[in-house]
Amino acid sequence: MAVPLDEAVGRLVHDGDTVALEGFTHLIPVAAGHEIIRQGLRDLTLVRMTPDIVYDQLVGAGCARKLVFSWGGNPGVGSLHRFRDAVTRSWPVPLEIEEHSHAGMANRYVAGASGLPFAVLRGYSGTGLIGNNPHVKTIVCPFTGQELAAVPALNPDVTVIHAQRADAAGNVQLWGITGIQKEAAMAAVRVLVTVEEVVDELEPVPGQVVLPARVVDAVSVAPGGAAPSYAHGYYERDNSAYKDWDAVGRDREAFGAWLAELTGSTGSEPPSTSDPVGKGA
Amino acid sequence: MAVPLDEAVGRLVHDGDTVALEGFTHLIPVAAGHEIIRQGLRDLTLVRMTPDIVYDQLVGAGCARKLVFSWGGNPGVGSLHRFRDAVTRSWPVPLEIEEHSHAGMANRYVAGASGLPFAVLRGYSGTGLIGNNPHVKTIVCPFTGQELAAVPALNPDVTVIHAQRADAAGNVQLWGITGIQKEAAMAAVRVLVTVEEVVDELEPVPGQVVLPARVVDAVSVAPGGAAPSYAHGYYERDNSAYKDWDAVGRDREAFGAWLAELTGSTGSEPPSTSDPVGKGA
Amino acid sequence: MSTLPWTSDEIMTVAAARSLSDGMSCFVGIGLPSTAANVASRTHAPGLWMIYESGTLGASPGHLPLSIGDGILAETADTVVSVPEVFNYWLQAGRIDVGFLGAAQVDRYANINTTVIGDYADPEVRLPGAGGAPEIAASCREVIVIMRHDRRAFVDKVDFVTSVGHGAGPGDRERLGLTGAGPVRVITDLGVLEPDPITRELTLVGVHPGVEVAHVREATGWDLRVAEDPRRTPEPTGAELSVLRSLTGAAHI
Amino acid sequence: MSTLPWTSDEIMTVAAARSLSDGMSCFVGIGLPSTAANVASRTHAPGLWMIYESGTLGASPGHLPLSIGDGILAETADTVVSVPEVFNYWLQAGRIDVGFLGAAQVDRYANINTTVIGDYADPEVRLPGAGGAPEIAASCREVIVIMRHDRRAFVDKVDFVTSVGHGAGPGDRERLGLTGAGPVRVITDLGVLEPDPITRELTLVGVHPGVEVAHVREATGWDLRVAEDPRRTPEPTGAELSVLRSLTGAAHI
Repeated sequence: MAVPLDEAVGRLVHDGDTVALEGFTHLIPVAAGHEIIRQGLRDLTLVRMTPDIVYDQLVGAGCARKLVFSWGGNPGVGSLHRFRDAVTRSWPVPLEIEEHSHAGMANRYVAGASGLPFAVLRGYSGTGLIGNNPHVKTIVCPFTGQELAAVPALNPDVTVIHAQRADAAGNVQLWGITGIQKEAAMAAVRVLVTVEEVVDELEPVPGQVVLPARVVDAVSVAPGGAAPSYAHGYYERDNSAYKDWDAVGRDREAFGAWLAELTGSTGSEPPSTSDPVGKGA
Repeated sequence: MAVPLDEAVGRLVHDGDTVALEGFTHLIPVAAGHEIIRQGLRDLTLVRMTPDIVYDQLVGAGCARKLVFSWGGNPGVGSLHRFRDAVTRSWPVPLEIEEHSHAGMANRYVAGASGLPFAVLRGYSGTGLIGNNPHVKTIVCPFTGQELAAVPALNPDVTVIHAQRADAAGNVQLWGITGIQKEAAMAAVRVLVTVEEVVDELEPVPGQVVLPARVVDAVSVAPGGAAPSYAHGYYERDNSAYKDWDAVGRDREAFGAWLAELTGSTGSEPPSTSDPVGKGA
Repeated sequence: MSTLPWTSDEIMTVAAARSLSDGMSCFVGIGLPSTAANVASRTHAPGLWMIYESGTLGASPGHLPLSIGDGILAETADTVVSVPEVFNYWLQAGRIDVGFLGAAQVDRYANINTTVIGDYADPEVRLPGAGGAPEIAASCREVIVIMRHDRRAFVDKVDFVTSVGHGAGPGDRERLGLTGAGPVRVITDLGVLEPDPITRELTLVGVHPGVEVAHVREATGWDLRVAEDPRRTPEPTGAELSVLRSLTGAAHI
Repeated sequence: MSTLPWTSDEIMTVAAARSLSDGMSCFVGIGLPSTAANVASRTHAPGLWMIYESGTLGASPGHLPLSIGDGILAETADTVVSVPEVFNYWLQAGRIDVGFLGAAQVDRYANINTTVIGDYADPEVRLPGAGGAPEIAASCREVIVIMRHDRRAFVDKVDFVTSVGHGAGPGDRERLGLTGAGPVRVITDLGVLEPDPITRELTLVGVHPGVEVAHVREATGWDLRVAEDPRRTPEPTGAELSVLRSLTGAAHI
C-alpha cells in the first residue's frame, strides 16, 4: 500500500485545500511539508495547533493563504519570522489568520473526528480571541443554564501525520507523545501518513496509537521524515536545527537560498515578490 | 496506600450515594459490589452502562433505590431476574430506573470527567428513550443550526473499578478492554480501585490505561475481585457462573440463600419483604 | 422442516452472513449477529472488519464470544479503543458500513424494540434495553436485523421504539436527522424482508427453502405485503454449514 | 546588581520555585516556568506533579526540556495522554492546583498578552499566540506568572487579552464563569506582585535583594501600588543556585 511521497502528495493535496500537518513537537511531518513546497501548492488553508518551522517554510514559500492555529512559534527558540513577515507585511503573499487556544483547537478536532458540527468547552471567556474570531460562540447548557464556549468542528480536506511504523495493509502505529494526531486524522476527508518504516507486523508498544488502515488513504515511507523534530525510538530532536532556523527565517534572502536548495531551482529568489518594500520583518 | 476492601467501602461509600461500579464485561468490580452488599448500604443510585449479575445482586439485596443504565442483562445468557422483579414488582424495594443508550451514557461520563455540565451527541432522536427521560434534551448547533441531543454530565459520588495492578503510590494500571473506566473514575468525586496485586513498578503494557494516584482515593487488593468476569492477563471469564446465575436470580428463595451465604447471615430470608405477593418475577 | 439437513436458525444465520460483503466494516451485536458475521468472515468475506461495542476494532475471534467484551475480541483486534471512542469516532462519525442488530420486536416500519414488552411504566417483560442499538441504527450506513419470526416479535407497532427504523414511513429518518439509511433488510428464520422503496413498509422479498409465503404471513403481526415473486433463499452450502457448526458447536445443530 | 553572586534571572527563578509546594499539581509552561518548576522539584518539592500540555502527566525530566513535547518528558512521565485529554480531563476539570505561565505583557489586573504588540489587525510584533494559556489561566486553582520586569511588559492595559487575569477588577472572573482563582502572584526579576484582595489590582508585596521599590515603580507602566512593608526576598541558597545552574548550564550563570 505504500506509495512514494511525491505521488501521495500529488494525489491527496490540491491547491485551495484545507491541510493539517499535525504533530505536537514530536513526529512533525516535515518531509511531507517539504514535498508540498516542492510541488508548488498554493492557496492552502494550513491548520495546526503548533505551527513551527515547517509551517514557517510553507508560509514563506507562498503555499498558504490562511493559517488556523493556536500557537505559532519556534519552540524553545522564539518567533517564526516568515510567519511574522506574512502577517505584518503580506510577504510573499497575504496571510489571513484565524487563531484559537489549544483547548479550542483540540476540541474542534475532536468534534470533527466525532461527526459533530461543534464542540463545547470552558474557554475563551473574556479573552480577545472572541472579538477577532467568528468561530467562537456562546452556548447555554440546557440543564444548568451555564454559558459555555462553542467552536465549530474542524474537518480538514487532508490531514498529514508522521508515524513510526505501518504494516503492509496500511495500519499505522505511533507512540510517545501522540498529541492530537488521532483526532486530526479522523477528522479529515483524506489522510496521508509518512512513516519511518513499513514492517511485517506491528508489534504492540506501550502508549501506542494505532490508526486502522481504513482511515488512512496513503502511507509513504520517509525515514527521518520528522526531522528536525524527533521520532520516539528512532531519532532525537535536532535542537540545533531549530536554533539555526532563526537566522534563516529572519532574512528573506537567506530564506530564498534555503528554498532554492529545497526545490532544486537555480536562482535564489523567493517564489513571488508581491511586497514592493523588499526585504522585511 | 492499599487499604482493606471493607475499610475502603466503609470510608468511601455511604447510604444514598450515587455509585458507579463500572466495567464493560471485563474487569467488573464484583468483590467491591459484594462488600457493598455485606455492609448493608441502602438507597444507592447505582449507575452503570451494562449492569449485569453483580448489579442484579445489589438490586436483589435491596441496596438500590434507582438504577441509571443503558443495557441491563446477563451477557450471553439473558435477563436479570432480580432487576426484573424490582422493576415490575418492587421487590425487595421499588427501583426507579433512568435509561439511556450506550452512546448517551458514555458521553455523560465524558462530560463529567471533563468538568462540563453536559455532552452533545447524535442520538436518541425518534426513540422512546426521550419521552421517558427528562435527562435528554435538544440543543441547536450555533454554527449550522443542526439539532442534536444533549445529556447532562454524570458525576458519581463514588466510582468503583477493578484493575490489574497498582503501585505502592496508588497509581493504577489496567489493560485489555478498558471500556469506560477512565471516564467513570475521572467523573467521580471519590474513586475506589480494587486490584489483582500491588507491584513495585508498573511495567508498561501495550493498550494500558494508567490512572495517576491523585485521582484515586483508595486502592484495595482483591485478587480475583473481577470474577466471574475476567482480568486480562490474570484469569478467564467464568462463563458457567453467568449461566448458573440465571437459576439463582430467577428465584427469590434461591437468591435469599445466595445472599445469606454471602453475608454470612444464618437465615435464608431476603433482606426485606415489602412485596406481600411473595415469590415472584 | 425436519426433513431438511439444517435448522431454521442455520438458514437464517447463513442468509444473514451472505448479506455482508468482503471488506465491509460491520458493527456487530452479540448473539445471532455475531454468529452470522463470524460465518461471513470465514467464508466469502475474509476481509470483513468487525467492530464490537467494547471498543475492539477489527476483531477476528477464533471462537464465538459469549459477550461483546470477551478477551478473545481484544486479543485478536487490530486495536482496542475506549468506549467513548468507538461510539464517537467510529459510529457517530459515520465510518461503519453496516450495523448488524438483533431485536425482541420489530414493526411494519422496521422500528426496533429491545426495552420492554407492554407498557413502559408497568411492563409485562423488562428487556435489557438500548445498549448501542439506537446509535447503530441511526449512524451506520445500513442496518441489517436478524431475528426469529413470530407474531409476538413481528408486530404492527413496537411497544417501545428503542431504535428507529423507518419511523412512521417515508421522510421520517431525514426529519429526525438520522444520517444512515436505516434497516435495509430483516432476515428471519423464515425469510427476508426489505422496506418498500417508496412506502418504507417491510415487505417479504424472500423465503427460505421449505417455507411457504402463507406461513410467513401467519407469523407476522400485521398484514404483510409480499413481493411479486419472492426469491427462494439458496440452500446453505456444505462449507457454510460446516463453518457455522464449527462455531456454534452441537447446540445449534 | 553586579556585586551579587547571582543574576536577576536566577533570583526570579528561585523565588518562583519557592512558591510551588510539595505535592501540588502544576501545569508548566515552557521557558522560565519550566525552569522554576524543575528547580522546585529538585529542592523543597520533590513530590511536585508536573504536567506539560503535550500530555505528559507527572513528568520528571532529567534535564530541562527545550519544548513542551521533548522526549524526556514522555520517558519520565507517570503516563502520557492525548492533547484533548490533558485539556479536557485534567485542566478543564479543575484538577490542577497551579498554572505556571510566562507572558509578553501583563497589566494592572494581571491580564496576560502573548498574542500581539500593537493593534491586532496590524501588529507591531506578532507573538506566538495563546497556546494553552487562556484555559490554564481560567481553570487552574491558582495561577503564577513569571516574567522579566520592564515598562514594555508591565503595561496599564495589555494590547490583547490572551488570558484573563482579573479582568477589569473585582467580580469579573465570577461574571466570566472562570472557575479558578486566577493569578495570585507575579514574580519578576525585581520582586513579587500580588493582586490586592479587594481591588484585584497588582500590588508590589516583595522586592528582591538589592532592588529598590523606586526601581520597580520605574519599571512598571502604571502607577504601581506598593504594600506597606514589602517583604525582602530571602537570598537564594547555595543549594538552590547549584540546582538551578546544573539545569541551565553556563548560559544563565
